[in-house]
Amino acid sequence: MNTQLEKAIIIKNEPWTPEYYLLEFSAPGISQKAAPGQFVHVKIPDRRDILLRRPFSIFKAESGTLSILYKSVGRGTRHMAKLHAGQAVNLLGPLGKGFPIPDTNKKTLLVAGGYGMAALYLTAARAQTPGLLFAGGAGKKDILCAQDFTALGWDVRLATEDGSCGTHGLVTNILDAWQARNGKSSEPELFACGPMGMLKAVAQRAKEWNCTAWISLDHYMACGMGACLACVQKINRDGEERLACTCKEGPVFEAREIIWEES
Amino acid sequence: MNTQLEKAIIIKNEPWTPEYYLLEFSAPGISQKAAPGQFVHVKIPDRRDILLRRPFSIFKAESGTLSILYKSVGRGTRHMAKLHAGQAVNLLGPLGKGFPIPDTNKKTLLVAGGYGMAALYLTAARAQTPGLLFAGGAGKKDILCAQDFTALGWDVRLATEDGSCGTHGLVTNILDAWQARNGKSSEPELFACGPMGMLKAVAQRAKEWNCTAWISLDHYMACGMGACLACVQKINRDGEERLACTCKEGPVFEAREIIWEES
Amino acid sequence: MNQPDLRVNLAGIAMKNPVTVASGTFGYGPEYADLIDLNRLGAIVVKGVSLNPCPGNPLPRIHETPAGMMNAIGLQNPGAKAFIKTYLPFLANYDLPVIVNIWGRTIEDYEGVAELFEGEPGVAGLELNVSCPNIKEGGNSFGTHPDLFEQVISAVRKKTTRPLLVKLSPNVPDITVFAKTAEQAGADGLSLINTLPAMAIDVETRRPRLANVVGGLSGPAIHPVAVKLVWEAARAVNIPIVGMGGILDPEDALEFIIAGASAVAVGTATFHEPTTVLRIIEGIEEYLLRHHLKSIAELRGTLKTGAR
Amino acid sequence: MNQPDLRVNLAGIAMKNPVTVASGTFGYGPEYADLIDLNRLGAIVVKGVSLNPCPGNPLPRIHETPAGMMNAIGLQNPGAKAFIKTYLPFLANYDLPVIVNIWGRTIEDYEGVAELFEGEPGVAGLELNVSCPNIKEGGNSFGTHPDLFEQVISAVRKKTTRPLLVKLSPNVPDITVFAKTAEQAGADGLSLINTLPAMAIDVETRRPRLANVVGGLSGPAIHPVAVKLVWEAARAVNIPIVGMGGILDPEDALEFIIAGASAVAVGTATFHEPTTVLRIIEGIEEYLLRHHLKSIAELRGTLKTGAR
Ligand SMILES: Cc1cc2nc3c(=O)[nH]c(=O)nc-3n(C[C@H](O)[C@H](O)[C@H](O)COP(=O)(O)OP(=O)(O)OC[C@H]3O[C@@H](n4cnc5c(N)ncnc54)[C@H](O)[C@@H]3O)c2cc1C
Ligand SMILES: Cc1cc2nc3c(=O)[nH]c(=O)nc-3n(C[C@H](O)[C@H](O)[C@H](O)COP(=O)(O)OP(=O)(O)OC[C@H]3O[C@@H](n4cnc5c(N)ncnc54)[C@H](O)[C@@H]3O)c2cc1C
Ligand SMILES: Cc1cc2nc3c(=O)[nH]c(=O)nc-3n(C[C@H](O)[C@H](O)[C@H](O)COP(=O)(O)O)c2cc1C
Ligand SMILES: Cc1cc2nc3c(=O)[nH]c(=O)nc-3n(C[C@H](O)[C@H](O)[C@H](O)COP(=O)(O)O)c2cc1C
Ligand code: FES
Ligand code: FES
Repeated sequence: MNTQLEKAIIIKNEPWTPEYYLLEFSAPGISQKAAPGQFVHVKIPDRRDILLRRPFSIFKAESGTLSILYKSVGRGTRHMAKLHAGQAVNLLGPLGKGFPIPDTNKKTLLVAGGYGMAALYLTAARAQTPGLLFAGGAGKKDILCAQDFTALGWDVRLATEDGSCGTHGLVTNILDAWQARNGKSSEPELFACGPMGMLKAVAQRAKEWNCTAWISLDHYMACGMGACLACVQKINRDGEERLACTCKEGPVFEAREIIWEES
Repeated sequence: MNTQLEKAIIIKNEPWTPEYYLLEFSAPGISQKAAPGQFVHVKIPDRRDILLRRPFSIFKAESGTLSILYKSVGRGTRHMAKLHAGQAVNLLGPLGKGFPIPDTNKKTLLVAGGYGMAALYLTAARAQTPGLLFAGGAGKKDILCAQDFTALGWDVRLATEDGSCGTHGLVTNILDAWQARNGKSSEPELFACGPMGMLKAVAQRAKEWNCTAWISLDHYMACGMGACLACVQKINRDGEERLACTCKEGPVFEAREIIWEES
Repeated sequence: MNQPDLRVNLAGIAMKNPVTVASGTFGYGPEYADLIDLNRLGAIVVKGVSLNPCPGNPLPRIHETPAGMMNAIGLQNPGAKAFIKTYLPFLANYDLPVIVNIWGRTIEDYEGVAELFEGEPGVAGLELNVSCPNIKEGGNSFGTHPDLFEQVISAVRKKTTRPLLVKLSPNVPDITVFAKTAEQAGADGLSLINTLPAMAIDVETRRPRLANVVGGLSGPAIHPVAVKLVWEAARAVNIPIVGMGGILDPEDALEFIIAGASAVAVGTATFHEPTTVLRIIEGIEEYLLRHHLKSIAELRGTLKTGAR
Repeated sequence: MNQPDLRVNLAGIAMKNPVTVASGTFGYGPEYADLIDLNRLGAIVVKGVSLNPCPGNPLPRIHETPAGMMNAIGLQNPGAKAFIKTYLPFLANYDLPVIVNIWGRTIEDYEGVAELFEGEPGVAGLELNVSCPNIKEGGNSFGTHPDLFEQVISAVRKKTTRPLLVKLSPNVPDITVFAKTAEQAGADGLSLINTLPAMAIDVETRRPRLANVVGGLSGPAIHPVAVKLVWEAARAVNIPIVGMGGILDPEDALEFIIAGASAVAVGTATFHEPTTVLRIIEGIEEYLLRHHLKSIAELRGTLKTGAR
């Protein structure tokens, strides 16, 4: 395993969209090892009352620099938004089993919601051939980094629930539309990260279309190392039903393996 | 009562001596009301795990600016040392009953150790006629602001235990020396703030010399408002023995009133 | 939209909102009166009062802990008579129900202090602090021994016609036993929780941080413990509950109400920020508005524990 | 100066230093082995193991609180046989005493799992987690009912020759009763404390933060509670104690030792900073050096409670 603890130095911490921040670190160790879909576990500096680390998908990782896109939603991320360049932040990573390398015999379809676009960026950046990104959200503000995918030569299709950007509707609508038109000509391979409802919908599509879908799950985590069992997901792998640690065996699972809870 | 809560803005927070920091606030409300020997109760910003405020003597207070001299000794003051100009800090103050106006018929003698020099500065600054300051400490680094008193025209006498500054020895030695030489010609009035041992020694002198000594006590505090009873001192006032809140009826008491604990 | 109805009838005590202060953290009234308009509080619970004056413990009496503090004030107070003379007239100037926290070291002590307040119209209710050791019974705490607990409540009940709140100790394996016993013994309401027994050591001197060695832990650190106990107690009895322990934000207070408390008390947070109690009142009102709830009663005890 | 002697003989378990990890916070060994040299630990206490596999509770299983966290993992584990097969061989590669934390829902469960480990040379000792409800006795917790408590310890004692540590629940009015009962029933040592029962509510959804509704509070928030209980237990018994609860800094560990613990365990802090356990070992050593103490034994139980 190549997980390490690293004292990363903040290069930049600035608003990226109205809701998300870009946090860029100098973290030569972790950035070098980072694979698509993996995450880092961030210790909130100077706040010993905030005990648990916070998990964030690795957005970019190159030449010693690591970045994440995070939304300020609670006490940990609110404190993160106050950090400034030069400060040291303790990172644990890279963690987890991320996305596999896209199968070049298939059509690579990324499906993203919320921070999912960040989580999927490295998959696109390191894919041999560009594919398509379907990204959605409530509105324009939820579309995080379409331009980064476009710059890689990817075909970016957007959908927002309020119609403020791209097609009016859910991201699965535009995915379905694509499938209806192209599904026969090329077998898709799906890579998804986003809200639970979207993930379930993507898993549903994979089943209907009889294709592979890689799903990145988001459960609450304490250790990030497979030790505390906070983050388990019921899966069926090789015919055996069991609980897998999302932090270690995930966050990415094949859709077929995942045994969804009723809710 | 004129205690208030004030959102003070940091003007300056910088090392003052090798151990002490100067923290200067824009705090028009409290600074205007501050009297010599009073203190402010500082809420540690951004650290909700540090629940209790920290009490600090008011060093200077003029034209809307309030300052304190503090030593970084524990988790609260360590965090304070990281604050920077522009940050807001919630202050509660001015608190307590400070030093009285020196009696112009007597010789005003200030006796200080540690942050006591800061606590006594306003007494000197607002006295009608300059008197003497006896200040001591373990070494030169404990002499906080002799020059501020000199600038006011005060006669400053120093003593350090390692002899690195002023007379070699305890501050009470130079006080005794003064008394031996001048005690007959003028009745002294003592004003003391410093470590417990020094305060007791000063109280002892006041008794022997049959003069008045004003002693500023330093007990642990929670509320600062006389509500929690954390900070009580046994005193005898008007023939009645009782517990007085140091934060409200003190921190300054007449030496004669104080009933010292054995220890 | 209409303002939500924040009023609460707490066991016969008419509160204009469900927010009061925890005994021992707000003095007897005058201490914070210049910083906080006392008329805005739902009620005031004063520092514990005993029949005779009590000097309390030696210093140090407090110690800070992560997200909490310990205290061993030792229930210092001027005694019931001095309290009546000095503070009740002051409190009478306000539109503010006064709940007097009382305690003793024997059952007779408790009876005596309860009786004294019978003649005082300025007293809206009594809160019985049972976290004291009974010096006659070998120092067993009234609050953790079911028999002593029952006896002291029954005894006080006979001496007072005032609404009687019993303040429960958190330090028991099953809070429902004590909650039900209190109800049966005649309590009109419950307050919980009192502080958790705790201790800290200065490792450099190897001395306890508190002169009393042991003290009571309070503050946000204990909030999740308090919520659990309030929830359990609320389901066990039919009398109203005042929830307290670690309230710092309005959400903390709302947790108690959703868990079943009729009112809440702000304690240690007042030391951190004296205006906390006002911010809690405002925060509760804002929450009710935002959730379209017409009254605080609509929120009380509405925890959903069913399948997700 | 000479290095101080950090070795501890914990009820027959030879530890190279007094620092271990708290059950459930360090997995079974491999999880942290790439980050931390396991050979440096005084011992490892593995996650609770039961006779049969246990799936644990639904998610969410954790919730963060001020200076603490709550968990309701629900004792998920692969069962004793799978543990023996998968993890004991891995742990055998290290110079590291292995203490297996065991639990059950009936006395027979406990007996069964204890017996299983009798044949395993890789097991240095057992730690009995008694904070589980006895499903046969109507769900009364083994850890808070003196009779059940005594029965389960006596039963396990008959089945094992290994050093037997009993892990006490903090949720009792008088810890010395349980400490003494454990000693009399044959425990070789005590571990304390387990988590404090707690609960938190999401006020926006009015749902419990944990699927299990109630969970256990751990972390620095509870440290002062733990120190008090360790101090009381240490004075009540003659068997060694492993102190735990909220250790984050070396000072926190030293408090336990000064209060009378022979060893300490780091729990929740490992999630915050995986290297905490190493920093605690170094900090203790540095402290002994600075205070000119030749061994950890010279520090144990040296709290000064006399007049100041
Ligand atoms: C594998 C993984 C990758 C993630 N990647 C990103 C990312 O790239 N960008 C981003 O903005 N967010 C990401 N998240 C979600 C992010 O971890 C949470 O938003 C964050 O932890 C919230 O912390 P907080 O202190 O602000 O919120 P609080 O609500 O105060 O947090 C309290 C506790 O709940 C946990 N928690 C709260 N929300 C979530 C959540 N959605 N998922 C998991 N734990 C949560 C926190 O970690 C903490 O332990 C990811 C989560 C996981 C599990
Ligand atoms: C009336 C008064 C005036 C003071 N004026 C000054 C001043 O001008 N400059 C200065 O440097 N210091 C002053 N002090 C001492 C100062 O309050 C403490 O040094 C400071 O509170 C330590 O906080 P900490 O978090 O760094 O230490 P910690 O040890 O982490 O504090 C833990 C707790 O102990 C309390 N505490 C620790 N040391 C003291 C102490 N010596 N006195 C009172 N409480 C203490 C803290 O307030 C806090 O509640 C004054 C104290 C009092 C009572
Ligand atoms: C300094 C202090 C003094 C207290 N004095 C009393 C008291 O006299 N009587 C009482 O019943 N509770 C007393 N308590 C307990 C509080 O009323 C309350 O139950 C406890 O602090 C938990 O609430 P909190 O976490 O909001 O402070 C005191 C608490 C503190 C911190
Ligand atoms: C996630 C988690 C899982 C735990 N699992 C167990 C367990 O299986 N058996 C047990 O006896 N204690 C278990 N505990 C309790 C710890 O061993 C320890 O007693 C408690 O957390 C207090 O220590 P701490 O504050 O350092 O974490 C668990 C604690 C946590 C946080
Ligand atoms: S977060 Fe601890 S096992 Fe996954
Ligand atoms: S600090 Fe609360 S009474 Fe003085």
